[in-house]
Amino acid sequence: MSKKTLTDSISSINESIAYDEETNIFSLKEVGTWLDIATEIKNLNFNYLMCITSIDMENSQLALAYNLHSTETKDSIEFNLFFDKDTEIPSVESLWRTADWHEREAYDMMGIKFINHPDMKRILLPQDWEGYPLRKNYKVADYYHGMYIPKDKTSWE
Amino acid sequence: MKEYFNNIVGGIQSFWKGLSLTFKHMKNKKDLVATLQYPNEKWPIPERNIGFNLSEYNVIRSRLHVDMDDCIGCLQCERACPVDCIKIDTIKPPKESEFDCGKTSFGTQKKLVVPRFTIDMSECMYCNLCVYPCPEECIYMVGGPNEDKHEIDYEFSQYSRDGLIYEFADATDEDILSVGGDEYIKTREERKKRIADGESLNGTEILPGKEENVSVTASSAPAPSLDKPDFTVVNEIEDRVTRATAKKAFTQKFKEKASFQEISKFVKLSLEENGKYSSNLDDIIKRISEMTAPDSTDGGSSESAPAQEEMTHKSFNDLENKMQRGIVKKLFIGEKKKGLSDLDILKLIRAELKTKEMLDDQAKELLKKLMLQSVNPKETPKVESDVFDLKKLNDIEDKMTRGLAKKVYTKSKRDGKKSTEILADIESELQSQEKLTGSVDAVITGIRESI
Amino acid sequence: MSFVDSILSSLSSLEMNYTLLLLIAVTIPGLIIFLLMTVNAIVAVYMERKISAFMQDRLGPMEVGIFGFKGGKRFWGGIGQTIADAIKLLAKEDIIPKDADKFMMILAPFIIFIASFITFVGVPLSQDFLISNFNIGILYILAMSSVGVIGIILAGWSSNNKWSLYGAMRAASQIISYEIPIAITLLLPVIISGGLDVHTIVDWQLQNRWLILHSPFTFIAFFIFFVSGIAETNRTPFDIPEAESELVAGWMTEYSGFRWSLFFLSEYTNMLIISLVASFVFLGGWGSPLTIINLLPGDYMYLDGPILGFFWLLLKAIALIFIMMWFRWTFPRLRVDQLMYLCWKVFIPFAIFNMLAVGVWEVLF
Amino acid sequence: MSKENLIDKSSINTDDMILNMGPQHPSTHGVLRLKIHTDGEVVSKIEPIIGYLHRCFEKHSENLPYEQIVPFTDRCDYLSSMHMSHAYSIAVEKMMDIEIPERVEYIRVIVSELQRIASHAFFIGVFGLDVGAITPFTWVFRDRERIIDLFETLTGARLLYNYVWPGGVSHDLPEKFITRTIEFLDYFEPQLIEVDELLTTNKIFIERTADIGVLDKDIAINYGVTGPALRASGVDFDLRKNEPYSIYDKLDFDVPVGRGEMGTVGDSWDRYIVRFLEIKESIKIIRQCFKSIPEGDVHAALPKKVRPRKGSTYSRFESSRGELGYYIISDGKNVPTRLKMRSPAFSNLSVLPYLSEGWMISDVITILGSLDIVLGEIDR
Repeated sequence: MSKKTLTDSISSINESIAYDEETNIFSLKEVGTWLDIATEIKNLNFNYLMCITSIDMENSQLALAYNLHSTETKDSIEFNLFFDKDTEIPSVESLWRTADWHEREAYDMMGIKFINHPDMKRILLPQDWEGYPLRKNYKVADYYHGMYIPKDKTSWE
Repeated sequence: MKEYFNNIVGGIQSFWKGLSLTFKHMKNKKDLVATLQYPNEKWPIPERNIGFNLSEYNVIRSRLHVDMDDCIGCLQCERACPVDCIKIDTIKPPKESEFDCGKTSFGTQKKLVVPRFTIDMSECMYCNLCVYPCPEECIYMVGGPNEDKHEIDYEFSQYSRDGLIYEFADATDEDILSVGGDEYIKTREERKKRIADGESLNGTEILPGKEENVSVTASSAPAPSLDKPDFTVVNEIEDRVTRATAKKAFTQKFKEKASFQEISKFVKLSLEENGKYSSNLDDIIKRISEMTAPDSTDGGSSESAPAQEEMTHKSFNDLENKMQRGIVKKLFIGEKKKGLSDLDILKLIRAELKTKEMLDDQAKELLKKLMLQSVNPKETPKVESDVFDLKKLNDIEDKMTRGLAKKVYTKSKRDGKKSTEILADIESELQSQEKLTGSVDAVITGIRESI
Repeated sequence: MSFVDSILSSLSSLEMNYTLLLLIAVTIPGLIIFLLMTVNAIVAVYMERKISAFMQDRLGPMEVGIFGFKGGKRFWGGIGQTIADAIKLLAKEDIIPKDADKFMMILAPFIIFIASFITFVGVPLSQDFLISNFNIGILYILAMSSVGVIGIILAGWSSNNKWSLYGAMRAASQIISYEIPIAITLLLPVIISGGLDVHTIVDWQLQNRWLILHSPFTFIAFFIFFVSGIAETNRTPFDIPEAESELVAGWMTEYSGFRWSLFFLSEYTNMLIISLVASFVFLGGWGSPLTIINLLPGDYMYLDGPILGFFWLLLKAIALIFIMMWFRWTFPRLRVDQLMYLCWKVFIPFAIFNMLAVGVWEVLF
Repeated sequence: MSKENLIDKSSINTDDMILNMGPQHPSTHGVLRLKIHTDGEVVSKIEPIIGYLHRCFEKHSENLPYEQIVPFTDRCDYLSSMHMSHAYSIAVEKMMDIEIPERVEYIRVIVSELQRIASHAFFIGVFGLDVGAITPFTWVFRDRERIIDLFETLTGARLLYNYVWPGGVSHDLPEKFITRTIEFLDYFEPQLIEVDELLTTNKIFIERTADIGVLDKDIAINYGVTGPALRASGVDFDLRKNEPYSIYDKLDFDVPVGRGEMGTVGDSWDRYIVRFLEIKESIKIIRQCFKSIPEGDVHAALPKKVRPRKGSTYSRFESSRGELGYYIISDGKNVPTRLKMRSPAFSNLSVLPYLSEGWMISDVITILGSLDIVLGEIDR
C-alpha cells in the first residue's frame, strides 16, 4: 500500500494535505475535516494507533503528531496537525480506543481540547491544577492548596 | 461426570507435585539458603557463589568523594550533574598577587582558589555522570576500581538530612583573603546568617545575596587593564567553531600590536590551516583589514557613560520567555567577565538570539532600548539625565526601609518617571508602611535639594 | 477421670463451702488451658516462620535470643523471636478508629477468644488429662467451634471499613458452609464406635484398629475432615477472609496491639483443636502407633499409659499442624465461588456417600 | 402466586458500593488507584486514576542535554531500566546518524535480554503473590539476584544503571563477565522447571487464572495493548521480529504466542505462560550473542557533545512490557525541544476497565497482575 494511494485517497477529502517526501510525514493545516480523514485512514486498515504527541510550536501554534501502524501490512505513517492555541480537535477515540487516554494526556499537558471525547478531564495532574505544564511559557503557581511550591534550592545554596 | 472426577484426580496430582517440591527445598536447605546475614556478612563477599571480588568492578556506585588538592575548579562536574547537587565557588587571584594555588597530582598548575565545593548526597542520584568529565580525576565514587584511593563506604546514613551535605573545600579564610575574596567572605557569612534565622526558607523572591554573589565573583576578577580587541567584525561569522578560531588568531596578533592588515592576513591563514576557510568569509577578512584603530570611537563610548554600570543583567528581567532570558543573562555575565563594552555585549546577544531563532519582537525592542541607553546617554529623553542615583538612597540606615525605597525607585524608574515623582512615590510608600521616621525623611529631602 | 472431678474429690475432704470449691475447680483448669494456648501459640508461630523460611530458601528469624542464648548457630537461631513479638504486641498502641462502633469492636476479639477457649474444655489431651468428661464430647466440640463465626462477623462489621466488611462476609459464608462436611464426617466414628463420648471412640480404636485404616470410606472421610478443618481456621488455600493481596488483612485490618494478638492466639488454638480432634477421632488418640505395626512383642503394650499417651497424641497433632503449614507455603488461594463449589459440590456429596457406605460396611463386616 | 411478587422489591433499593482500591494497596504494583463500583463481589465498573507518581519527566528532558536525560529514562520503568535507556539511545542515534560499532550492538542486546529475564522473573514472582502463592516469589527473586549481581559488576548499580548512552555504552564488559553469565544461564534453566512445576501446572493456579479476563485480538489492538499481553491474545506482533532494530535480524529466536491451552486464547494464564516462555527465548538469544560477539572499542562512536540534527523521529523498541516509543523533536541544539515517551504499560492499563467488568474482586487483582504494569512509566 504505497504512500501514493494514501495521499490521493485522503486529498480527495481535504486538499490541504502536504506529504513531505523524505521524512514521510503527512501534515494538515486546517483541522475541521480531521475526523473523516481519520476514518479514511482506519479503512486503509491502519488499525493500531501507536502514539499521539502534543507539541508546542511556540508562536502560539500547537501541533499533534499521530503515529499509526497497520499490523497486516506492517506499514506505519505519521500524521501532523498544526493549529493555533484554542481550536478544538475532533477526537478519534471512536476509531481507536487507545486515543481516549492519549488525548486526555494531551489535554492535561498541553491544553488541547477534543470535541466529543467521552470524559475530557485531566489524567495525570490533579483535577484542579491550573496551567498546562508542557507549554513553553508555563509558570508554576506559587501555592497549590496553600502548600508552598519551592522554586529553587535556596535553602542550602 | 467423568470430567468432574478427573478434575479432582488432576487436582490431587498437582497438589502432590507442589508439596514434594517444597519439601525437597526444606530438606536440602543447607546449600539452597540464599540469605546474607547483613551485619556480620557484608556485601560483596568473594565466596558468594557468583564469585566476584572488588577489583573486578568496572565502576562502582557509592558515596562521592573529591580529592581537593587535585581540583582545579573547572566546574565540569557541576555542569554534568543532571540534578545540580554539586555547588562550587571559585575565586581567581588577581594578576599581581603571586599567590601560588599549588599543583595537582597530574602536574597541572592550579589557577583558581576553591573556597566552596559542596555535594548534597541526599539529592545525588548516583548516576556517575560527574566522574567522567573531570580532567584531574579528583571526583570519584569510593571503593571498587578506585579502592586504593579511598576504601568503599555505602553505609553513610545520617539522622538529619543536612548531615548528607558534604563540604570538601579546604581553602582557609586567610587564603581567600589573600586572594582578595573579602566580599566573598562577607556574602558567605551573610548567607549563613540568613539561613540560620530561617529567612530564606520560603525562597520566593530571588535572593539579593545570590545576585550580588554572582556579580561579586564577576567584579572581583577585575578586567585585565590592556585595551580590548574589537570583535564586532569577527562576530559576524556564523559558524561557532570558525568564529572561535578567527577570534583566537585575532587576539594573538592584536596583542603583538600588529596592524590590522597583518591581523586579517593571519586570521585568513589560521582559518585555512584548520580547513575552515570558505568564500563567504572573504568580505569579513577584508573588513578586518580596513578596521580603524579601536581606541578612537568605540573605546571612548565604553568608558565614559556613567549610566553604564546601571545596566546589570537584571535589566533583562522583563524578557517574557524563560529560555530566552536564561540565554541572554548567561551570555551577558560571560561577556561582562571578559570586560567587553555593553554595546558589544548587546550586539553579541542579538547575533546569538538570531542563530537560535529566538529573536522575537519583544527581545528586539528591549535590546534596541538598552543600546540607545548605552551608546548615547546624553541624547536619550530627559528621563534618563536628571534621575538621581540609586546609591544616594544608601544612607538610610534601617535595612528594611532602604530595601523598600530601592524597590520603589527601580520600579518607578523603569516606568520612566522623573526623580521628583520617584521621591514622592517613595515617601507615599514609606508612609503607608509607617517607616517614614525623622532620619529617613531627612535623607529624602536632602536628595530633593541635591537634584 | 477428668481434671475437674479429680480436683473436686481431692478438695472435698477439706469441707470448704461449696461455692468456693467450685470457683477453684473452674479457675485452675482455665489457667491451664490459657497457659497451654499461649505456649502452643508461641511454639507454633516460631515453627511456622522457620518452616516457611526453609521452604523458601531463606533463614527466618535468627537474631533474637532469650537471656543471651540465641539457639543453634547454622539454622535454628532466633528462639526468642515470638516471645519478643508477644511483648511488642502487648505494649503496642491499641488504635480504635474514630467512627468505628467502639463497644462492638472491643467485644469482638473476646468472643472469638472465648469460642476457642471453651472448645478446649471438651478436647482431651490424654487418657485422664481431660478438663471435663462430657458424655456428648464430639457434639460439644462441634457446637462450640461454630461460635467463633459470630466474633468474626462482629469484628468485620464494627470496624466500619469496607475491606473488613468484605472479609467478614466472606468468612461468614466460608465457615458456616464448612461446618456441614465437618459435622457429617464426625458422625462416622459415632456410627462405628457407638458413642459420642471421646473415651468410647478412642477405646474402640485401641481395641481393633485406627479408624483411618478401618475402611476406605473412613480414609476418604479423614481427608475431607482435615481439609474442611483447614477451611474452618481460614488457612491457605482457603484464607480468603484475610487475603493479603486483595483485602489487605480482611476483618483484622483495623485491629492492632493486644486485640490483634487475641485474633492471632485464637487462630493458632483453632489449628491445634482441629488437629487434636482429627488425631483422636481418626488416628487412634493416645494409642501408640507401635501397636498397629506390632513391631514390639505383646508385653510392651504399656507404652501407651496416661503419660506416654499424652506424648503420642501431641505427636500426631504436631504432624497434622506441620501439614497445615506445609499447605500454606505451597498453594495459591482459591476464589470465593470456587471455595463454595468445592464445599457444596465436592465435600458434602462425598461426605454423605461416605456415611451411607460406612453404614453398609458396618453391616457387612 | 409466583415467588417474585411475594417480596415487594420496590422498598429495597440496593445501590452498588464504590470501593476505593487506593493508591496504597498491596497488589496495585505501585501507586495506582482503582475506583471500583461493585455490587457484592461482582465488579460493575472500574475507573483507574493515575498520576500519583508523575515526576514531569518530559518537562525535565526539555531542559537537560541529551546525555543527562539517560538517568531520567532509567527511572521511568525501574524494573527494566536497560530497555528504557537502550530505546532512548536508539532514538537519539537515529537522529545523529552515527555508525555504532558491532561490539556495542552485541553488548546492548545481551544486556537488554538479561534485563528482560529479570523483569519477567519479577513478573512471575509477583503474579504468584497476587494469586496467593508466596513461595515462588522468593525462589524467583533468589535467581533474579544473580542477574542483578551481573549488572552490578558491569555498571556498578543494581537497578538504575545509566549504562547505555546515545552513541555507545559507558563501560566495556569486565573480563570474567561472559564466563559468569554463561554459568548463570546454565544454573537458571533447571530452576525454571521448578517454578513451572510449583505454579504453572498447579490446579488452583489454573483455576484462578484460566478463562479470566479474556482479551481478544482486535480489541487488544484497538486499545493499543502491545507486548506479551498482545501476543497472549494470539497476535504474532514482536518488534524484534517485525521491525528488527540493532542486530536482532542476525539472531534466530521464536516468539511465543498464546494458544489457550488451559482456557480460551488471551486469558490471564496465557499472558503468564507467554512471559514464562519468553525467558527461555531470551536465554537462547544471549547464548547466541556470546558465541559471535566481536572485539572492538566500545567508546569509538561516543560523541563528546550529543547534538542531533534538526527534525523529529519516532523510534520503537520492544521492552518487557510492550512497544516503547520515543518521539523526539530536536532543532540542532544539545537540548531536545520535545521528548515524548510512548509507555507500553499506559495503554495496557487502559484495557483494564474493559477487561474486568463482570468479574469478581479477586479476579480484578489477577487481571491487573497479568497485565504487568509499572506505574513509573505510566505516570512518567
